[in-house]
Amino acid sequence: MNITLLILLPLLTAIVILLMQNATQVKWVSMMGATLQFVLAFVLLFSFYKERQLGNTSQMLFELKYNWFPSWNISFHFGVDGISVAMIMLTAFVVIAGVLVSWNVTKMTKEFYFLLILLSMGAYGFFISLDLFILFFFLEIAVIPKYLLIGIWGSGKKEYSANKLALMLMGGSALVLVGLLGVYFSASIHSFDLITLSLLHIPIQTQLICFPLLFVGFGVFTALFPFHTWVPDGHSSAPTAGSMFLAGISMKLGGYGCLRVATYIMPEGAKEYASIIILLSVIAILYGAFATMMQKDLKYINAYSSVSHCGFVILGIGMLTKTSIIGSVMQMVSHGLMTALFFAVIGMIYERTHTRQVSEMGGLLKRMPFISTVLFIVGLCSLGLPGLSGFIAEMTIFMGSWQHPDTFRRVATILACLSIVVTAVYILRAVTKISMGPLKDEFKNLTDATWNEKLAALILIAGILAIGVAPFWFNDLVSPGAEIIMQKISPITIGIK
Amino acid sequence: MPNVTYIALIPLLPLAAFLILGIFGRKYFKNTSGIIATALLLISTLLAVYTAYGYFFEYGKVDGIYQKLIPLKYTWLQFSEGVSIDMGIIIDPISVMMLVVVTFISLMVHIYSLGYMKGDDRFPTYYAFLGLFTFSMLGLIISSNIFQIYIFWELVGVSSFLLIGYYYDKPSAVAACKKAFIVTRFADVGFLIGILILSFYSNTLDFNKLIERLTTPESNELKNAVAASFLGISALTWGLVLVFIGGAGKSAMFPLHIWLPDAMEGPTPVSALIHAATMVVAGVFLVARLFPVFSISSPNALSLVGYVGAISALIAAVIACTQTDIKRVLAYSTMSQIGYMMFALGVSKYGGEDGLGYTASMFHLFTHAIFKALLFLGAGAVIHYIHSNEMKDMGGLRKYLPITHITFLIACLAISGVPPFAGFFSKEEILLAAYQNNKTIYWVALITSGLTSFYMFRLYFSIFWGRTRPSSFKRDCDEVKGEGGFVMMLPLVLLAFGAATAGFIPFGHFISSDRITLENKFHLMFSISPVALGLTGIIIAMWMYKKENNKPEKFAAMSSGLYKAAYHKFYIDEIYIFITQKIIFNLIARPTAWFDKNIVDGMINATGEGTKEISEKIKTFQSGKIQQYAICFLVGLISLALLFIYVWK
Amino acid sequence: MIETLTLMKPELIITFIIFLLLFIKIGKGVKSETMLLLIQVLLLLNFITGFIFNSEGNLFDGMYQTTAMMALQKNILSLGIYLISLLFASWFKKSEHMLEFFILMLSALLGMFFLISSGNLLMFFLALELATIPVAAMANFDLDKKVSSEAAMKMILSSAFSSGILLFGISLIYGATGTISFTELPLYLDGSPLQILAFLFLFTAFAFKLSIVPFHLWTADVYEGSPIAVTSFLSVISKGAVTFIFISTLYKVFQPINEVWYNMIMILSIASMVIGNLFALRQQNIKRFIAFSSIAQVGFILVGISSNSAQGISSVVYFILIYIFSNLAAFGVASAISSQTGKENINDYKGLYQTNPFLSLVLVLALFSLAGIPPTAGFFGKLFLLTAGASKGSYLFITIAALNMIISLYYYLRIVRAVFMEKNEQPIEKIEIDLSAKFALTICAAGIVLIGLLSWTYDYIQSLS
Amino acid sequence: MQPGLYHILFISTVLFFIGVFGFFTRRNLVTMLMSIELILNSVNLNFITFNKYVWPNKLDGLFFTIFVIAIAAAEAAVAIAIIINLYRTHQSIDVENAEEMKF
Repeated sequence: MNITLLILLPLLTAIVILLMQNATQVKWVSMMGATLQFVLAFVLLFSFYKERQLGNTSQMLFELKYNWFPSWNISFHFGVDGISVAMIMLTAFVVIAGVLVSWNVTKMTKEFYFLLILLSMGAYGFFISLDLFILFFFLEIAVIPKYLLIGIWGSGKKEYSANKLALMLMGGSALVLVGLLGVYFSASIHSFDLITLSLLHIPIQTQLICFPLLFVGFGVFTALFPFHTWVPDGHSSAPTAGSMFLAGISMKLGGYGCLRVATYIMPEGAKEYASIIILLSVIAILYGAFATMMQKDLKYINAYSSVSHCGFVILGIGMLTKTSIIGSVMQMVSHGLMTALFFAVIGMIYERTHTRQVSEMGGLLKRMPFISTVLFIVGLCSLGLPGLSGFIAEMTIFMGSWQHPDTFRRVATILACLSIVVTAVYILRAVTKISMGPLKDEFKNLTDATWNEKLAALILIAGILAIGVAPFWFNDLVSPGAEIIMQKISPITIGIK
Repeated sequence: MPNVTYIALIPLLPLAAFLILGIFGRKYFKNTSGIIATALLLISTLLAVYTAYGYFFEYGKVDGIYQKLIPLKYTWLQFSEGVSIDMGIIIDPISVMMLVVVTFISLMVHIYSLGYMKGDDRFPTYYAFLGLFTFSMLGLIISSNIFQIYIFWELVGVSSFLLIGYYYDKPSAVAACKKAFIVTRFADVGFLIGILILSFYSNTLDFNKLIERLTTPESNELKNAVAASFLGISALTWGLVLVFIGGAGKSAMFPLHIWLPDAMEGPTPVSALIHAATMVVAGVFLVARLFPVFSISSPNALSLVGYVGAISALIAAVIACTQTDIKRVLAYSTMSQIGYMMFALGVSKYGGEDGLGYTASMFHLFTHAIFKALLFLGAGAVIHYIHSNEMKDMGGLRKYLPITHITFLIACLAISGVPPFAGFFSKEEILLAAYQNNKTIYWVALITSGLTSFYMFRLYFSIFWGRTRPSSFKRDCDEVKGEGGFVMMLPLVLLAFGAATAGFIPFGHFISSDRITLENKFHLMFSISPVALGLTGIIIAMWMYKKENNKPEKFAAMSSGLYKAAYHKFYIDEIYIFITQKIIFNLIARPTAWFDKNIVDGMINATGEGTKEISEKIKTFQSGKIQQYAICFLVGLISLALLFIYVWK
Repeated sequence: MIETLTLMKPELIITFIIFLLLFIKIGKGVKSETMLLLIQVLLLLNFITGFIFNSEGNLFDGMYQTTAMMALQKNILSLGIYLISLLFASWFKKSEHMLEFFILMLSALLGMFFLISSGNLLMFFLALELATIPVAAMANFDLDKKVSSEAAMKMILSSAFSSGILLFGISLIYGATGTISFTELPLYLDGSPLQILAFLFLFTAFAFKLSIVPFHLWTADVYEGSPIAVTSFLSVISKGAVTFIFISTLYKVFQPINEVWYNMIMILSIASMVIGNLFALRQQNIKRFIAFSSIAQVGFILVGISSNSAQGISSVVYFILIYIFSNLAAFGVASAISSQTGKENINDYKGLYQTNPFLSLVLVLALFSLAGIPPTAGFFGKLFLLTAGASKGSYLFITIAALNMIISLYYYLRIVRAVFMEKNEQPIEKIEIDLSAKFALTICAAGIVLIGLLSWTYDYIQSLS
Repeated sequence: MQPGLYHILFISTVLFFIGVFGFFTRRNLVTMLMSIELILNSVNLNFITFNKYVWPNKLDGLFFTIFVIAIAAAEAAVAIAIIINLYRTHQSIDVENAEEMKF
């Protein structure tokens, strides 16, 4: 199949949205667009499988290359491997759910959906790019819609949060840019092409400079400690769909970049800085978890827990074993689905109770069984219950991390393991406080989820279960991609059995 | 070996019940859900019994050894070469035995709940959760892979959480379910790290391979695992100890037992199923599953199991003597009995006669499941009748609840080890095993045994004898159904039958540490002292509690310090609260949140503010005076000239 | 003779238009709408003819030279002038002295054309003065406004001062090398202190025109005080022209001492970006705001210039092209608002999107382009500048430049925030935009979106440099 | 003693700095303009001197001087016009009165 469809379809949807007259039309057009994306993602998944079954073992499938700026050696080079397919699936899931939960947006509906769809285009473009310039282009495209989504449709100190988010993410992408330029000029052939670069040997001095630039730059997107502070503010101010996109898709851009760009083309740099990465990620995991314990606002709780969960992504990459890398991809997808669902639920609750303070809620299970059940499921997923995706991802990361025999990584893994207790503590505190206990008087007349909310939640839960109950297909999907990354790393990695 | 893949249905049927009732129950099966779940479980139970029959009497035994059969195995998640989570079924004596126990007790509870939970507005949900629990527990039992067992381990944890919190509008229930989940979760991290360690050295997650590699003295895996050490203890021992911590958490061993008494907030049938008969013995089951590794390769870890079990048994028994909530008494009694099972494993050795402890532990697990479920269900009938858990509200109920009274008495006799009831046989074996291997534990066990009969009969006499208290159940005196009808009495009677007769099963024939039939030996002389001690306990309890008097108060006053400490459960809860609230919350979480808000975020904000500040400071350069502009111009020119002509050539 | 005509075609056309306007002025008054339309048509024709009959060669013993690249540069300026004539139509119509304004502006443009084509320092000086002096007069066009005359005074005095410095430098160059021809100069340059001093004098004159820190101080005041049309002319056309000649002078004439100017440019570039951004942070007046932001933009241009390669030239020209569209769009919106309401403050823009969605979108698009946000062309412009600059391999320099993009983003977002997010009790009412202005704004917006995405624009420029 | 190259260069440099100093310190706009003329004249002097003493065969300096004089006149004309207008609006030609725009 032609994977540029993944970019063209959202683009087309966005344009059509602009031409629509009223909010209802806009909603249905976006819904249709999102559904088509969803279908397209599945088509991609199945044709990917088919192609692989037919014995196509090339690294990237459905490759396409159009020259763009020939004088800079820039081209539209697209292609997907299992990792990208997984991320695309994630995006499709989150987009359709995001469109569904925003059904009640009344303020500037057209612009809202336009930005949502634009954001999805950025994400798809990012995930299928094999040219670093294009990748960077799409990375940045996805920043400003977030700023506007938060700033216009947000709540609380939205302007502050929007600014902080935009500036920190731009800061991250500035570092990425410098790193990319360093890589571009390091080799004898000046190229942004990922495949070309991965075949070249980038001088170790360049790697030592560019790897941290790229890793930290992408790391900002994925809430690398200590550059995570945009996460709580940004998520908490964003409108529901905005938070979903932010946590579900946008934070994954960073993780994907860390893996696909930084680690893949500069394995020696990755090795050199591995211990620092691990240190930072373990700090993020524990620190995020402990900070979450003290939060009172639901969105802050989820935002800080995202910091903690995204720490696992970084940890998996930092450990540099095949299993841990697979785990980190799984964690990206799993966290994407889970946190999107969590924000969706928070949005639903907020719409009804008009508060996000955990202490002000109680006993909602009685009035809103569906929403509360979803809240339970997502909470359990977050704390790593088997059968749901979070467990699979975390365990894979732990198993991968444990393959190193050295004490430092052992201790890091054990600390990371301990965080799941802390996670259990804060998740249960919040979830039980909200849905259990005596029902408060002011909540006597609340209603349960509407059709669109139910559909959104069910779609995301389906994704979570698909990975959680049957992880083997996902493992098979991602594993060849991780294998290729590892092939670059393993010749220089000593001491891993 | 015949095709036994139908075993997969045993756990899957309850899962089906969970799914059907969980998704459609509220809408379509409002009243029939109990029947559906029970029917499905009945099929499971029959299948389990059929399996047991087939395994023990037809195909299980080859060359005098019960085989470990793996009729089904799918790779679920491949981690790396050789290391993968496989979803499989293992059939060996303990798993078959457990299948029967779990399905049978679960079935009893299902039936009982038809009466007990009648009229509850979340009836379908209740049965859905029961289904989930049964599924998870059965899955745990038949796990062929250590990670598979961990998965179901977590699932039983969450089902227990859901069921404890079933009465979700009761704040105490909510607190209890959280506590249960978090404490066991904490222990599970130990389990998880243990798995990581074991899998790293054995390079497999499969039970059979793992046990084989870690018990063969000449295997490289074992050598590496023993050679690697951390803090002077070998990696293997670490791994096993950590796995045991997981088991201890689930089985409420000291000091991770604090959740169990609180877990009694759940509906009583649930307590009977989960927190008495099945889930809480998962830890014992886990140690039994890995028993060869414990006993052959790491005796140190095994003796830790023994001591932890013994301490738990004693402490729990002491506490149980002072509690007034009948379910809590039973909860502590459960903990104490599991302690028995644990130390029975701890004192056992591998193979032959030395492995008596193993057999005894499994035997006790079996009998305990029956009589403890019976006790809980009996207590449930009492609570159902009287709407209170407190002993002080009870008394003289034998007239009102005759069947309950009889069955309860049988259960009490069984747990106290009075012959010929079931508990007598299993306990006697345990004490014998302890006597042969570890005298310290033996004495502890003996004392505990006396205490057990004392607190059980204290409970019995307080409920069924003494003065009736009209104030508490005046309104119920004329209630017709009284004991809850057929559905509630049937399980009681069946279980009472089991409690009375299960001891005569020649357990060693079927279950032993090396899976070779062990001949039952009965030591009449040896069993005199425990039985005598048990009877003494009963007599003391009768003397103190049969009639209303002030002896208990006097006695309590006499041993005030010990009594107070035991009454407050030795302040272990308080210690936990201190650690969690004061240390984790106030010393870690709060500073972390503060640090994040003020230091990390502060730094980011300070960068922004600082930029603005500088911008404000330097604004005077743009003075609006054209001559100053020109001066700047010239100064810039001259400094550039100086820089590039003299400094930076 | 024919050769002269074809080679000097752009200059001749502009001269012709100037004279035509002069004659019209002398003759009977024509209605200003018709007049404006005529001028617009003429300028459009000028722009179109820029693409045809282009030839390369030298005239007057090398004093005047032209290449395809120069023709392109001139054409970019022509385009800018055309857009200006469209954008500020309503302001022109109101003004009594529209013709004079165009005569002055076209004279300045003529100066710039000669500037671009200049082949020796004399020509360069003359052209530079021709390009400067009329602008000072233009700055004073709001005759009754105090700020306007103050701006003009600041402009003329400081540019006269900088001409003095420039001339002193030229005299030193002449003294040191004995030649003022661009082709001969490189042969005599050996980096002796006197030559470096002379180069510095010359360099500061460029720096003054480009408003590079610390020679930038006049910029903000002049931009703020002048009418918006003049401000936009100054910030776009004039800056573009000087950049073009600056880069060709550096690359061709001062190539022997490139080590010196590389370091110099690096320092000044960082200074410009930092100072420009820091000042822009707290501006309230939109014109003054754009003035400081354009100082920061010049810092970026210097990054591209520092590369000293063909990529450097093309990326700078490309950036200027984009910059013209972006800046003119921003000024066009600002002028539409200020000519009707007199509001030039950023705070007045609060809630603009609710009343004037078209203007807001164009403004925001322009600002994103200036900030370098994809998919606007500014992103590509900035990125190519940085890429070109990075070829020298100075990570620190590039990192500082990249980080400065964040500060600049902050203040550009301030306006975006005002337009989209903030509430306002008295938002600017619905503004009637002149048809031609609307047309020009649409062209600008289209340019902003398309120039980047259509890569042949860049490749075309690249093929010429 | 014939005045040599360096004498004249010295004078022109002095003249240049006198002009610069005047530009920096004078308050009257017209005087400032005159200071600029001084600068330009020093430049002229430079050109002439270099032409005569250093590069007698290259007449660029001479031509340059002529053009500088012409341009100076043009510049002065525009400047004066602007100053006149400034006087109209400000009622003063003191540079310190024209500092409305700053920061």
